[in-house]
Amino acid sequence: MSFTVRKDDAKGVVVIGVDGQLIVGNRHDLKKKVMDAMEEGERKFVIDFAETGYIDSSGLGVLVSLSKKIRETGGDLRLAGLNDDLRTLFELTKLDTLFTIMGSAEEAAASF
Amino acid sequence: MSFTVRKDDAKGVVVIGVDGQLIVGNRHDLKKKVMDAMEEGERKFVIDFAETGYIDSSGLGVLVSLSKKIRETGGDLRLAGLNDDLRTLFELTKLDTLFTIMGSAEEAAASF
Amino acid sequence: MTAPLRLYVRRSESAPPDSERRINISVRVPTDLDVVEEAVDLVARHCLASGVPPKAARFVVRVVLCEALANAIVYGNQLDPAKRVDVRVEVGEEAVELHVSDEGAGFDPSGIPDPTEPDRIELNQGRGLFLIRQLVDEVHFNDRGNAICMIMRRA
Amino acid sequence: MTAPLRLYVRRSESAPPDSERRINISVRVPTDLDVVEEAVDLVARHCLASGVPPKAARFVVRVVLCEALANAIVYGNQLDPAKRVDVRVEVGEEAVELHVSDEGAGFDPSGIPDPTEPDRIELNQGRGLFLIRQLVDEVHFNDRGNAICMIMRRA
Ligand SMILES: Nc1ncnc2c1ncn2[C@@H]1O[C@H](COP(=O)(O)OP(=O)(O)O)[C@@H](O)[C@H]1O
Ligand SMILES: Nc1ncnc2c1ncn2[C@@H]1O[C@H](COP(=O)(O)OP(=O)(O)O)[C@@H](O)[C@H]1O
Repeated sequence: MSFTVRKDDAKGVVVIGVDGQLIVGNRHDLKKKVMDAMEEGERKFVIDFAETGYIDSSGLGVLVSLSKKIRETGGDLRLAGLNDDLRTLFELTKLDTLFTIMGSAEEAAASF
Repeated sequence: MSFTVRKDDAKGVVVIGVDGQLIVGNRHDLKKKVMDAMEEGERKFVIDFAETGYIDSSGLGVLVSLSKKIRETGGDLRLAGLNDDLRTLFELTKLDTLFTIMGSAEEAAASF
Repeated sequence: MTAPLRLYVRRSESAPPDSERRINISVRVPTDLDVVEEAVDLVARHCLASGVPPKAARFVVRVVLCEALANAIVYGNQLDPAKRVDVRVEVGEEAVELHVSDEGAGFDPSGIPDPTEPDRIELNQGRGLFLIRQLVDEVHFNDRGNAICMIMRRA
Repeated sequence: MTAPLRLYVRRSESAPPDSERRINISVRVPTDLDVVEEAVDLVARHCLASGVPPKAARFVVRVVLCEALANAIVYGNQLDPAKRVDVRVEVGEEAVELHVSDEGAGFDPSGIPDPTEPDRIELNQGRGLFLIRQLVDEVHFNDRGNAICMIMRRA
Protein backbone atom coordinates (compact mmCIF):
# COMPACT_ATOMS: atom_id res chain seq x y z
CA MET A 1 0.00 0.00 0.00
CA SER A 2 1.21 3.48 -0.77
CA PHE A 3 -0.14 7.00 -1.12
CA THR A 4 0.32 9.37 -3.99
CA VAL A 5 0.14 13.03 -3.03
CA ARG A 6 -0.11 15.72 -5.66
CA LYS A 7 -0.90 19.39 -5.38
CA ASP A 8 -2.96 21.41 -7.80
CA ASP A 9 -1.07 24.71 -7.48
CA ALA A 10 -3.66 26.89 -9.21
CA LYS A 11 -6.60 25.83 -7.05
CA GLY A 12 -4.61 24.93 -3.95
CA VAL A 13 -6.13 21.45 -3.79
CA VAL A 14 -4.18 18.51 -2.35
CA VAL A 15 -5.08 15.23 -4.06
CA ILE A 16 -4.15 12.08 -2.15
CA GLY A 17 -4.38 8.78 -3.99
CA VAL A 18 -4.74 5.57 -2.00
CA ASP A 19 -2.93 2.81 -3.88
CA GLY A 20 -3.95 -0.51 -2.34
CA GLN A 21 -6.13 -0.88 0.74
CA LEU A 22 -7.28 1.68 3.30
CA ILE A 23 -7.57 -0.52 6.36
CA VAL A 24 -6.76 -0.99 10.00
CA GLY A 25 -3.05 -1.51 9.33
CA ASN A 26 -2.41 1.75 7.46
CA ARG A 27 -5.23 4.21 8.13
CA HIS A 28 -2.96 6.14 10.53
CA ASP A 29 -0.57 6.80 7.65
CA LEU A 30 -3.34 8.51 5.71
CA LYS A 31 -4.40 10.47 8.77
CA LYS A 32 -0.85 11.67 9.37
CA LYS A 33 -0.41 12.69 5.76
CA VAL A 34 -3.54 14.85 5.82
CA MET A 35 -2.80 16.30 9.27
CA ASP A 36 0.73 17.25 8.18
CA ALA A 37 -0.67 19.01 5.13
CA MET A 38 -3.19 20.85 7.32
CA GLU A 39 -0.36 22.04 9.57
CA GLU A 40 1.29 23.41 6.46
CA GLY A 41 -1.86 25.41 5.81
CA GLU A 42 -3.65 23.22 3.27
CA ARG A 43 -7.45 23.33 3.46
CA LYS A 44 -8.81 21.69 0.28
CA PHE A 45 -8.46 17.93 0.02
CA VAL A 46 -9.46 15.26 -2.45
CA ILE A 47 -8.94 11.61 -1.60
CA ASP A 48 -8.77 9.55 -4.77
CA PHE A 49 -9.78 5.88 -4.53
CA ALA A 50 -9.29 5.03 -8.20
CA GLU A 51 -6.41 2.69 -7.28
CA THR A 52 -7.94 1.33 -4.08
CA GLY A 53 -8.81 -2.34 -3.60
CA TYR A 54 -10.97 -2.25 -0.51
CA ILE A 55 -11.67 -0.12 2.56
CA ASP A 56 -12.57 -1.48 5.98
CA SER A 57 -14.63 0.13 8.74
CA SER A 58 -11.57 1.65 10.37
CA GLY A 59 -10.66 3.19 7.02
CA LEU A 60 -14.16 4.64 6.83
CA GLY A 61 -13.72 5.85 10.42
CA VAL A 62 -10.54 7.72 9.59
CA LEU A 63 -12.30 9.44 6.69
CA VAL A 64 -15.10 10.55 9.03
CA SER A 65 -12.56 11.86 11.51
CA LEU A 66 -10.53 13.69 8.85
CA SER A 67 -13.62 15.20 7.32
CA LYS A 68 -14.58 16.67 10.69
CA LYS A 69 -11.08 18.03 11.34
CA ILE A 70 -10.88 19.61 7.89
CA ARG A 71 -14.28 21.24 8.26
CA GLU A 72 -13.29 22.58 11.69
CA THR A 73 -10.47 24.54 10.05
CA GLY A 74 -12.84 25.88 7.40
CA GLY A 75 -11.64 23.44 4.74
CA ASP A 76 -13.35 20.73 2.73
CA LEU A 77 -12.76 17.07 1.88
CA ARG A 78 -14.12 15.48 -1.27
CA LEU A 79 -13.92 11.82 -2.26
CA ALA A 80 -13.29 10.64 -5.81
CA GLY A 81 -12.66 7.57 -7.95
CA LEU A 82 -14.91 5.16 -6.04
CA ASN A 83 -15.88 2.07 -8.00
CA ASP A 84 -19.23 0.36 -7.47
CA ASP A 85 -17.98 -1.92 -4.70
CA LEU A 86 -16.41 0.90 -2.73
CA ARG A 87 -19.42 3.13 -3.24
CA THR A 88 -21.58 0.37 -1.76
CA LEU A 89 -19.61 0.59 1.49
CA PHE A 90 -20.51 4.26 1.80
CA GLU A 91 -24.15 3.60 0.93
CA LEU A 92 -24.56 0.71 3.38
CA THR A 93 -23.13 2.79 6.21
CA LYS A 94 -25.03 5.90 5.01
CA LEU A 95 -21.72 7.74 4.88
CA ASP A 96 -22.66 8.80 1.35
CA THR A 97 -24.86 11.38 3.12
CA LEU A 98 -21.88 12.74 5.07
CA PHE A 99 -19.31 13.04 2.30
CA THR A 100 -19.17 14.91 -0.97
CA ILE A 101 -18.55 12.09 -3.43
CA MET A 102 -17.43 13.12 -6.92
CA GLY A 103 -16.52 11.21 -10.08
CA SER A 104 -12.84 11.47 -10.98
CA ALA A 105 -10.12 13.17 -8.95
CA GLU A 106 -9.82 15.77 -11.70
CA GLU A 107 -13.52 16.62 -11.43
CA ALA A 108 -13.27 16.72 -7.66
CA ALA A 109 -10.25 19.05 -7.73
CA ALA A 110 -11.88 21.31 -10.31
CA SER A 111 -15.05 21.54 -8.23
CA PHE A 112 -13.41 23.61 -5.50
CA MET B 1 -8.57 -33.89 -21.87
CA SER B 2 -8.85 -34.72 -25.52
CA PHE B 3 -6.84 -36.44 -28.24
CA THR B 4 -5.96 -35.07 -31.63
CA VAL B 5 -5.45 -37.74 -34.28
CA ARG B 6 -3.92 -36.90 -37.63
CA LYS B 7 -2.62 -39.12 -40.37
CA ASP B 8 0.42 -38.44 -42.49
CA ASP B 9 -0.85 -40.01 -45.71
CA ALA B 10 2.48 -40.10 -47.52
CA LYS B 11 4.38 -41.94 -44.82
CA GLY B 12 1.40 -43.75 -43.34
CA VAL B 13 2.15 -42.44 -39.84
CA VAL B 14 -0.64 -41.86 -37.32
CA VAL B 15 0.14 -38.93 -35.00
CA ILE B 16 -1.89 -38.82 -31.79
CA GLY B 17 -1.68 -35.65 -29.72
CA VAL B 18 -2.53 -35.81 -26.02
CA ASP B 19 -4.14 -32.50 -25.04
CA GLY B 20 -4.26 -32.35 -21.24
CA GLN B 21 -3.24 -35.19 -18.94
CA LEU B 22 -2.50 -38.83 -19.67
CA ILE B 23 -3.56 -40.40 -16.40
CA VAL B 24 -5.53 -43.11 -14.68
CA GLY B 25 -8.88 -41.58 -15.66
CA ASN B 26 -8.31 -41.49 -19.42
CA ARG B 27 -5.44 -43.82 -20.37
CA HIS B 28 -7.96 -46.39 -21.67
CA ASP B 29 -9.20 -43.84 -24.19
CA LEU B 30 -5.70 -43.55 -25.63
CA LYS B 31 -5.30 -47.30 -25.64
CA LYS B 32 -8.58 -47.77 -27.49
CA LYS B 33 -7.69 -45.13 -30.04
CA VAL B 34 -4.40 -46.84 -30.90
CA MET B 35 -5.89 -50.35 -30.87
CA ASP B 36 -8.69 -49.25 -33.22
CA ALA B 37 -6.12 -47.79 -35.61
CA MET B 38 -4.10 -51.03 -35.43
CA GLU B 39 -7.22 -53.00 -36.33
CA GLU B 40 -7.57 -50.76 -39.34
CA GLY B 41 -4.05 -51.77 -40.36
CA GLU B 42 -2.00 -48.86 -39.04
CA ARG B 43 1.51 -49.78 -37.90
CA LYS B 44 3.46 -46.53 -37.47
CA PHE B 45 2.54 -44.35 -34.51
CA VAL B 46 3.76 -41.11 -32.99
CA ILE B 47 2.34 -39.92 -29.69
CA ASP B 48 2.79 -36.18 -29.36
CA PHE B 49 3.01 -34.74 -25.83
CA ALA B 50 3.52 -31.12 -26.84
CA GLU B 51 0.12 -30.21 -25.34
CA THR B 52 0.32 -32.53 -22.34
CA GLY B 53 0.34 -31.27 -18.75
CA TYR B 54 1.42 -34.32 -16.83
CA ILE B 55 1.51 -38.13 -17.11
CA ASP B 56 1.05 -40.51 -14.21
CA SER B 57 2.41 -44.03 -13.76
CA SER B 58 -0.66 -45.61 -15.28
CA GLY B 59 -0.22 -43.36 -18.31
CA LEU B 60 3.38 -44.56 -18.56
CA GLY B 61 2.08 -48.11 -18.17
CA VAL B 62 -0.29 -47.76 -21.09
CA LEU B 63 2.54 -46.49 -23.26
CA VAL B 64 4.65 -49.55 -22.34
CA SER B 65 1.75 -51.82 -23.15
CA LEU B 66 0.99 -50.11 -26.47
CA SER B 67 4.62 -50.13 -27.47
CA LYS B 68 4.75 -53.91 -26.97
CA LYS B 69 1.52 -54.48 -28.93
CA ILE B 70 2.68 -52.30 -31.80
CA ARG B 71 6.03 -54.06 -31.99
CA GLU B 72 4.30 -57.46 -31.95
CA THR B 73 2.53 -56.53 -35.17
CA GLY B 74 5.78 -55.36 -36.74
CA GLY B 75 5.04 -51.68 -36.19
CA ASP B 76 6.77 -48.95 -34.23
CA LEU B 77 5.81 -46.29 -31.67
CA ARG B 78 7.79 -43.07 -31.25
CA LEU B 79 7.23 -40.38 -28.65
CA ALA B 80 7.52 -36.66 -29.36
CA GLY B 81 7.04 -33.22 -27.87
CA LEU B 82 8.13 -34.06 -24.30
CA ASN B 83 9.07 -31.03 -22.23
CA ASP B 84 11.74 -31.26 -19.52
CA ASP B 85 9.31 -32.23 -16.78
CA LEU B 86 7.74 -35.01 -18.82
CA ARG B 87 11.11 -36.24 -20.00
CA THR B 88 12.18 -36.51 -16.35
CA LEU B 89 9.39 -39.01 -15.74
CA PHE B 90 10.80 -41.27 -18.46
CA GLU B 91 14.33 -40.86 -17.15
CA LEU B 92 13.44 -41.58 -13.52
CA THR B 93 11.61 -44.77 -14.50
CA LYS B 94 14.33 -45.63 -17.08
CA LEU B 95 11.61 -45.83 -19.71
CA ASP B 96 13.76 -43.55 -21.85
CA THR B 97 15.73 -46.74 -22.60
CA LEU B 98 12.61 -48.51 -23.82
CA PHE B 99 11.10 -45.84 -26.05
CA THR B 100 12.30 -43.96 -29.09
CA ILE B 101 11.98 -40.37 -27.95
CA MET B 102 12.18 -37.71 -30.67
CA GLY B 103 11.96 -33.92 -30.69
CA SER B 104 8.84 -32.62 -32.41
CA ALA B 105 5.99 -34.68 -33.81
CA GLU B 106 7.04 -33.58 -37.30
CA GLU B 107 10.56 -34.92 -36.77
CA ALA B 108 9.17 -38.13 -35.31
CA ALA B 109 6.79 -38.65 -38.25
CA ALA B 110 9.52 -37.89 -40.78
CA SER B 111 11.89 -40.36 -39.09
CA PHE B 112 9.88 -43.40 -40.19
CA MET C 1 0.21 -33.90 -43.33
CA THR C 2 -3.53 -33.73 -43.87
CA ALA C 3 -5.75 -31.49 -41.81
CA PRO C 4 -5.99 -32.64 -38.21
CA LEU C 5 -9.03 -34.67 -37.33
CA ARG C 6 -10.11 -33.66 -33.84
CA LEU C 7 -11.63 -36.24 -31.59
CA TYR C 8 -12.67 -35.18 -28.12
CA VAL C 9 -12.88 -37.70 -25.35
CA ARG C 10 -14.58 -36.38 -22.25
CA ARG C 11 -14.65 -37.52 -18.68
CA SER C 12 -17.74 -39.57 -18.00
CA GLU C 13 -20.46 -37.61 -16.27
CA SER C 14 -20.59 -39.69 -13.12
CA ALA C 15 -20.22 -36.60 -10.97
CA PRO C 16 -20.25 -37.19 -7.23
CA PRO C 17 -23.09 -35.83 -5.11
CA ASP C 18 -22.73 -32.12 -4.48
CA SER C 19 -22.32 -32.56 -0.77
CA GLU C 20 -18.96 -34.19 -1.36
CA ARG C 21 -17.30 -31.15 -2.85
CA ARG C 22 -16.23 -29.60 0.43
CA ILE C 23 -12.96 -27.80 0.76
CA ASN C 24 -11.57 -26.70 4.06
CA ILE C 25 -8.83 -24.11 4.38
CA SER C 26 -7.35 -23.05 7.67
CA VAL C 27 -4.76 -20.42 8.41
CA ARG C 28 -3.33 -19.49 11.79
CA VAL C 29 -2.75 -15.75 11.96
CA PRO C 30 -0.50 -13.99 14.50
CA THR C 31 -1.94 -11.25 16.68
CA ASP C 32 -0.47 -8.43 14.62
CA LEU C 33 -2.42 -5.78 12.70
CA ASP C 34 0.40 -5.56 10.18
CA VAL C 35 -0.31 -9.03 8.84
CA VAL C 36 -4.06 -8.53 8.36
CA GLU C 37 -3.73 -7.44 4.75
CA GLU C 38 -1.48 -10.36 3.84
CA ALA C 39 -3.69 -12.89 5.63
CA VAL C 40 -6.77 -11.49 3.91
CA ASP C 41 -5.12 -11.74 0.49
CA LEU C 42 -3.98 -15.28 1.18
CA VAL C 43 -7.46 -16.43 2.14
CA ALA C 44 -8.99 -14.58 -0.81
CA ARG C 45 -6.61 -16.38 -3.18
CA HIS C 46 -7.68 -19.70 -1.70
CA CYS C 47 -11.32 -18.74 -2.13
CA LEU C 48 -10.61 -18.03 -5.78
CA ALA C 49 -8.80 -21.38 -6.07
CA SER C 50 -11.89 -23.09 -4.65
CA GLY C 51 -14.14 -21.55 -7.24
CA VAL C 52 -15.66 -18.71 -5.21
CA PRO C 53 -16.80 -16.13 -7.80
CA PRO C 54 -13.96 -13.64 -8.41
CA LYS C 55 -16.08 -10.60 -7.54
CA ALA C 56 -16.97 -12.03 -4.14
CA ALA C 57 -13.42 -13.25 -3.46
CA ARG C 58 -11.93 -9.91 -4.40
CA PHE C 59 -14.24 -7.69 -2.45
CA VAL C 60 -16.77 -9.11 0.01
CA VAL C 61 -14.48 -11.85 1.33
CA ARG C 62 -11.66 -9.37 1.78
CA VAL C 63 -13.71 -6.70 3.54
CA VAL C 64 -15.48 -9.01 5.99
CA LEU C 65 -12.33 -11.00 6.77
CA CYS C 66 -10.44 -7.79 7.38
CA GLU C 67 -13.14 -6.67 9.83
CA ALA C 68 -13.29 -9.97 11.65
CA LEU C 69 -9.50 -10.27 11.87
CA ALA C 70 -9.09 -6.74 13.16
CA ASN C 71 -11.72 -7.36 15.86
CA ALA C 72 -10.13 -10.67 16.83
CA ILE C 73 -6.69 -9.08 17.10
CA VAL C 74 -7.66 -5.86 18.88
CA TYR C 75 -10.71 -6.73 21.03
CA GLY C 76 -10.35 -10.50 21.24
CA ASN C 77 -6.63 -11.11 21.72
CA GLN C 78 -6.04 -7.52 22.88
CA LEU C 79 -2.85 -7.39 20.81
CA ASP C 80 -1.26 -10.11 22.95
CA PRO C 81 1.42 -11.64 20.65
CA ALA C 82 1.26 -14.93 22.55
CA LYS C 83 -2.27 -15.44 21.24
CA ARG C 84 -3.36 -16.52 17.77
CA VAL C 85 -6.33 -16.04 15.49
CA ASP C 86 -7.64 -19.02 13.60
CA VAL C 87 -9.24 -18.54 10.21
CA ARG C 88 -11.08 -21.42 8.66
CA VAL C 89 -12.89 -21.36 5.33
CA GLU C 90 -15.33 -24.06 4.30
CA VAL C 91 -16.19 -23.97 0.63
CA GLY C 92 -19.21 -26.06 -0.24
CA GLU C 93 -21.35 -26.21 -3.33
CA GLU C 94 -24.02 -24.02 -1.80
CA ALA C 95 -22.19 -21.69 0.52
CA VAL C 96 -18.84 -20.39 1.65
CA GLU C 97 -18.35 -20.18 5.40
CA LEU C 98 -15.68 -17.95 6.88
CA HIS C 99 -14.84 -18.72 10.51
CA VAL C 100 -12.61 -16.44 12.58
CA SER C 101 -11.88 -17.26 16.21
CA ASP C 102 -9.67 -15.59 18.77
CA GLU C 103 -8.41 -16.49 22.23
CA GLY C 104 -10.23 -13.64 23.98
CA ALA C 105 -13.05 -13.56 26.49
CA GLY C 106 -15.69 -12.97 23.82
CA PHE C 107 -18.51 -10.41 23.91
CA ASP C 108 -22.26 -10.08 23.46
CA PRO C 109 -22.88 -9.20 19.80
CA SER C 110 -26.56 -8.48 20.41
CA GLY C 111 -25.70 -5.23 22.19
CA ILE C 112 -24.02 -3.50 19.24
CA PRO C 113 -25.89 -0.31 18.19
CA ASP C 114 -26.73 0.65 14.60
CA PRO C 115 -23.97 2.95 13.28
CA THR C 116 -26.27 4.54 10.69
CA GLU C 117 -28.47 6.20 13.34
CA PRO C 118 -28.20 10.01 13.12
CA ASP C 119 -26.54 10.30 16.51
CA ARG C 120 -23.89 7.70 15.58
CA ILE C 121 -23.23 8.50 11.93
CA GLU C 122 -20.34 10.84 12.75
CA LEU C 123 -18.55 8.43 15.07
CA ASN C 124 -15.14 7.18 14.00
CA GLN C 125 -15.90 3.58 14.81
CA GLY C 126 -18.59 0.97 15.34
CA ARG C 127 -19.16 0.00 11.69
CA GLY C 128 -17.30 -3.32 11.56
CA LEU C 129 -19.95 -5.84 12.56
CA PHE C 130 -22.60 -3.77 10.80
CA LEU C 131 -20.70 -4.00 7.52
CA ILE C 132 -20.17 -7.73 7.99
CA ARG C 133 -23.90 -8.22 8.56
CA GLN C 134 -24.74 -6.15 5.49
CA LEU C 135 -22.27 -7.87 3.18
CA VAL C 136 -22.79 -11.55 3.97
CA ASP C 137 -25.96 -13.64 4.09
CA GLU C 138 -25.70 -14.97 7.64
CA VAL C 139 -23.61 -14.19 10.70
CA HIS C 140 -23.32 -16.47 13.74
CA PHE C 141 -21.27 -16.33 16.92
CA ASN C 142 -20.41 -19.05 19.35
CA ASP C 143 -21.86 -18.71 22.85
CA ARG C 144 -18.73 -17.21 24.33
CA GLY C 145 -18.55 -14.64 21.54
CA ASN C 146 -14.92 -15.26 20.53
CA ALA C 147 -15.72 -16.99 17.24
CA ILE C 148 -17.66 -15.54 14.32
CA CYS C 149 -19.03 -17.47 11.36
CA MET C 150 -19.87 -15.53 8.21
CA ILE C 151 -21.87 -17.36 5.55
CA MET C 152 -22.09 -16.34 1.90
CA ARG C 153 -24.64 -18.35 -0.08
CA ARG C 154 -24.14 -18.91 -3.79
CA ALA C 155 -26.63 -16.91 -5.77
CA MET D 1 -1.43 19.89 -11.87
CA THR D 2 2.25 19.62 -11.06
CA ALA D 3 4.11 16.35 -11.36
CA PRO D 4 2.96 13.82 -8.77
CA LEU D 5 5.11 13.53 -5.69
CA ARG D 6 5.21 9.85 -4.75
CA LEU D 7 5.40 8.93 -1.11
CA TYR D 8 5.48 5.28 -0.25
CA VAL D 9 4.36 4.10 3.16
CA ARG D 10 5.25 0.50 3.85
CA ARG D 11 4.03 -2.00 6.40
CA SER D 12 6.35 -2.17 9.35
CA GLU D 13 8.69 -5.14 9.20
CA SER D 14 7.49 -6.81 12.39
CA ALA D 15 7.01 -10.10 10.58
CA PRO D 16 5.77 -12.98 12.72
CA PRO D 17 8.01 -15.99 13.37
CA ASP D 18 8.18 -18.33 10.40
CA SER D 19 6.55 -21.17 12.24
CA GLU D 20 3.31 -19.20 12.32
CA ARG D 21 2.79 -19.15 8.59
CA ARG D 22 1.05 -22.49 8.35
CA ILE D 23 -1.79 -23.06 5.97
CA ASN D 24 -3.90 -26.15 6.04
CA ILE D 25 -6.08 -27.22 3.14
CA SER D 26 -8.28 -30.27 3.20
CA VAL D 27 -10.45 -31.74 0.51
CA ARG D 28 -12.65 -34.80 0.73
CA VAL D 29 -12.57 -36.70 -2.55
CA PRO D 30 -15.12 -39.31 -3.63
CA THR D 31 -13.94 -42.80 -4.57
CA ASP D 32 -14.16 -42.20 -8.31
CA LEU D 33 -11.27 -42.22 -10.78
CA ASP D 34 -13.09 -39.69 -12.92
CA VAL D 35 -12.66 -36.95 -10.33
CA VAL D 36 -8.92 -37.47 -9.83
CA GLU D 37 -7.91 -34.89 -12.40
CA GLU D 38 -10.27 -32.26 -11.01
CA ALA D 39 -9.21 -32.92 -7.41
CA VAL D 40 -5.55 -32.72 -8.40
CA ASP D 41 -6.08 -29.40 -10.16
CA LEU D 42 -8.01 -28.01 -7.22
CA VAL D 43 -5.27 -28.87 -4.75
CA ALA D 44 -2.59 -27.59 -7.13
CA ARG D 45 -4.42 -24.24 -7.35
CA HIS D 46 -4.46 -24.03 -3.57
CA CYS D 47 -0.77 -24.82 -3.44
CA LEU D 48 -0.17 -21.94 -5.84
CA ALA D 49 -2.38 -19.70 -3.69
CA SER D 50 -0.26 -20.62 -0.67
CA GLY D 51 2.93 -19.60 -2.39
CA VAL D 52 4.23 -23.02 -3.46
CA PRO D 53 6.57 -22.30 -6.42
CA PRO D 54 4.57 -22.52 -9.68
CA LYS D 55 6.81 -25.16 -11.23
CA ALA D 56 6.35 -27.48 -8.25
CA ALA D 57 2.61 -26.80 -8.03
CA ARG D 58 2.10 -27.38 -11.73
CA PHE D 59 4.08 -30.58 -12.06
CA VAL D 60 5.42 -32.42 -9.01
CA VAL D 61 2.39 -31.76 -6.83
CA ARG D 62 0.05 -32.85 -9.60
CA VAL D 63 1.91 -36.05 -10.49
CA VAL D 64 2.39 -37.30 -6.93
CA LEU D 65 -1.15 -36.41 -5.87
CA CYS D 66 -2.52 -38.17 -8.91
CA GLU D 67 -0.55 -41.30 -7.98
CA ALA D 68 -1.57 -41.23 -4.35
CA LEU D 69 -5.23 -40.57 -5.16
CA ALA D 70 -5.37 -43.36 -7.73
CA ASN D 71 -3.84 -45.82 -5.24
CA ALA D 72 -6.22 -44.69 -2.48
CA ILE D 73 -9.23 -45.09 -4.78
CA VAL D 74 -8.28 -48.38 -6.44
CA TYR D 75 -6.25 -50.34 -3.85
CA GLY D 76 -7.34 -48.58 -0.65
CA ASN D 77 -11.07 -47.99 -1.08
CA GLN D 78 -11.32 -50.65 -3.80
CA LEU D 79 -13.65 -48.39 -5.80
CA ASP D 80 -16.29 -48.56 -3.05
CA PRO D 81 -18.37 -45.37 -3.57
CA ALA D 82 -19.39 -45.38 0.10
CA LYS D 83 -15.79 -44.64 1.04
CA ARG D 84 -13.90 -41.36 0.80
CA VAL D 85 -10.35 -40.21 0.33
CA ASP D 86 -9.08 -37.35 2.45
CA VAL D 87 -6.47 -35.02 1.06
CA ARG D 88 -4.80 -32.60 3.41
CA VAL D 89 -2.09 -30.13 2.48
CA GLU D 90 0.03 -28.36 5.07
CA VAL D 91 1.97 -25.45 3.67
CA GLY D 92 4.70 -24.22 6.00
CA GLU D 93 7.62 -21.90 5.45
CA GLU D 94 10.04 -24.79 5.08
CA ALA D 95 8.03 -27.59 3.53
CA VAL D 96 4.79 -28.58 1.89
CA GLU D 97 3.21 -31.78 3.18
CA LEU D 98 0.68 -33.66 1.10
CA HIS D 99 -1.36 -36.19 3.07
CA VAL D 100 -3.67 -38.68 1.35
CA SER D 101 -5.60 -41.22 3.38
CA ASP D 102 -8.15 -43.82 2.38
CA GLU D 103 -10.55 -46.08 4.26
CA GLY D 104 -8.87 -49.31 3.14
CA ALA D 105 -6.97 -52.00 5.03
CA GLY D 106 -3.59 -50.51 4.19
CA PHE D 107 -0.52 -52.37 2.90
CA ASP D 108 3.16 -52.83 3.57
CA PRO D 109 5.04 -50.28 1.44
CA SER D 110 8.41 -51.83 2.24
CA GLY D 111 7.64 -54.78 -0.01
CA ILE D 112 7.31 -52.85 -3.27
CA PRO D 113 9.94 -53.88 -5.85
CA ASP D 114 12.01 -51.47 -7.97
CA PRO D 115 10.25 -50.98 -11.32
CA THR D 116 13.48 -50.01 -13.08
CA GLU D 117 15.04 -53.48 -12.68
CA PRO D 118 15.54 -55.13 -16.09
CA ASP D 119 12.99 -57.87 -15.38
CA ARG D 120 10.33 -55.30 -14.40
CA ILE D 121 10.98 -52.47 -16.85
CA GLU D 122 8.46 -53.81 -19.38
CA LEU D 123 5.63 -54.24 -16.87
CA ASN D 124 2.55 -52.09 -17.32
CA GLN D 125 2.38 -51.13 -13.67
CA GLY D 126 4.24 -50.77 -10.42
CA ARG D 127 5.73 -47.30 -10.98
CA GLY D 128 3.42 -45.20 -8.80
CA LEU D 129 5.14 -45.27 -5.42
CA PHE D 130 8.52 -45.29 -7.11
CA LEU D 131 7.71 -42.04 -8.92
CA ILE D 132 6.40 -40.48 -5.72
CA ARG D 133 9.61 -41.41 -3.90
CA GLN D 134 11.72 -39.99 -6.73
CA LEU D 135 9.80 -36.73 -7.02
CA VAL D 136 9.38 -35.65 -3.38
CA ASP D 137 11.92 -35.31 -0.59
CA GLU D 138 10.36 -37.61 1.99
CA VAL D 139 7.59 -40.22 2.00
CA HIS D 140 5.98 -41.59 5.14
CA PHE D 141 3.12 -44.00 5.76
CA ASN D 142 1.08 -44.55 8.87
CA ASP D 143 1.42 -47.95 10.53
CA ARG D 144 -1.68 -49.38 8.92
CA GLY D 145 -0.54 -48.26 5.50
CA ASN D 146 -3.72 -46.45 4.47
CA ALA D 147 -2.27 -42.93 4.76
CA ILE D 148 0.69 -41.52 2.88
CA CYS D 149 2.51 -38.29 3.65
CA MET D 150 4.63 -36.76 0.91
CA ILE D 151 6.96 -33.94 1.92
CA MET D 152 8.49 -31.40 -0.43
CA ARG D 153 11.10 -29.18 1.19
CA ARG D 154 11.69 -25.65 -0.08
CA ALA D 155 15.03 -25.44 -1.85
N1 LIG E 1 -13.67 -10.71 18.68
C1 LIG E 1 -14.16 -9.82 19.57
N2 LIG E 1 -13.90 -9.97 20.89
C2 LIG E 1 -14.37 -9.09 21.79
N3 LIG E 1 -15.13 -8.03 21.48
C3 LIG E 1 -15.43 -7.81 20.19
C4 LIG E 1 -14.97 -8.69 19.17
N4 LIG E 1 -15.43 -8.23 17.99
C5 LIG E 1 -16.15 -7.13 18.27
N5 LIG E 1 -16.15 -6.86 19.58
C6 LIG E 1 -16.85 -5.73 20.27
O1 LIG E 1 -17.83 -5.23 19.40
C7 LIG E 1 -17.68 -3.83 19.23
C8 LIG E 1 -18.11 -3.39 17.86
O2 LIG E 1 -17.21 -3.89 16.88
P1 LIG E 1 -17.29 -3.33 15.42
O3 LIG E 1 -18.69 -3.29 14.97
O4 LIG E 1 -16.35 -4.14 14.59
O5 LIG E 1 -16.81 -1.84 15.50
P2 LIG E 1 -15.42 -1.23 15.96
O6 LIG E 1 -14.39 -2.30 15.83
O7 LIG E 1 -15.20 -0.10 15.03
O8 LIG E 1 -15.64 -0.79 17.38
C9 LIG E 1 -16.23 -3.57 19.53
O9 LIG E 1 -16.03 -2.25 19.98
C10 LIG E 1 -15.94 -4.60 20.61
O10 LIG E 1 -16.32 -4.11 21.87
N1 LIG F 1 -3.48 -46.91 -0.57
C1 LIG F 1 -3.15 -48.19 -0.79
N2 LIG F 1 -3.82 -49.20 -0.17
C2 LIG F 1 -3.50 -50.49 -0.38
N3 LIG F 1 -2.49 -50.89 -1.19
C3 LIG F 1 -1.78 -49.95 -1.85
C4 LIG F 1 -2.06 -48.57 -1.68
N4 LIG F 1 -1.18 -47.87 -2.43
C5 LIG F 1 -0.39 -48.79 -3.04
N5 LIG F 1 -0.75 -50.04 -2.70
C6 LIG F 1 -0.10 -51.30 -3.14
O1 LIG F 1 1.17 -51.01 -3.64
C7 LIG F 1 1.33 -51.54 -4.96
C8 LIG F 1 2.24 -50.66 -5.78
O2 LIG F 1 1.62 -49.45 -6.05
P1 LIG F 1 2.22 -48.47 -7.13
O3 LIG F 1 3.69 -48.37 -6.93
O4 LIG F 1 1.47 -47.21 -7.09
O5 LIG F 1 2.03 -49.21 -8.52
P2 LIG F 1 0.70 -49.65 -9.26
O6 LIG F 1 -0.41 -48.81 -8.72
O7 LIG F 1 0.98 -49.39 -10.68
O8 LIG F 1 0.55 -51.09 -8.94
C9 LIG F 1 -0.07 -51.66 -5.51
O9 LIG F 1 -0.16 -52.66 -6.47
C10 LIG F 1 -0.85 -52.00 -4.24
O10 LIG F 1 -0.80 -53.38 -3.99
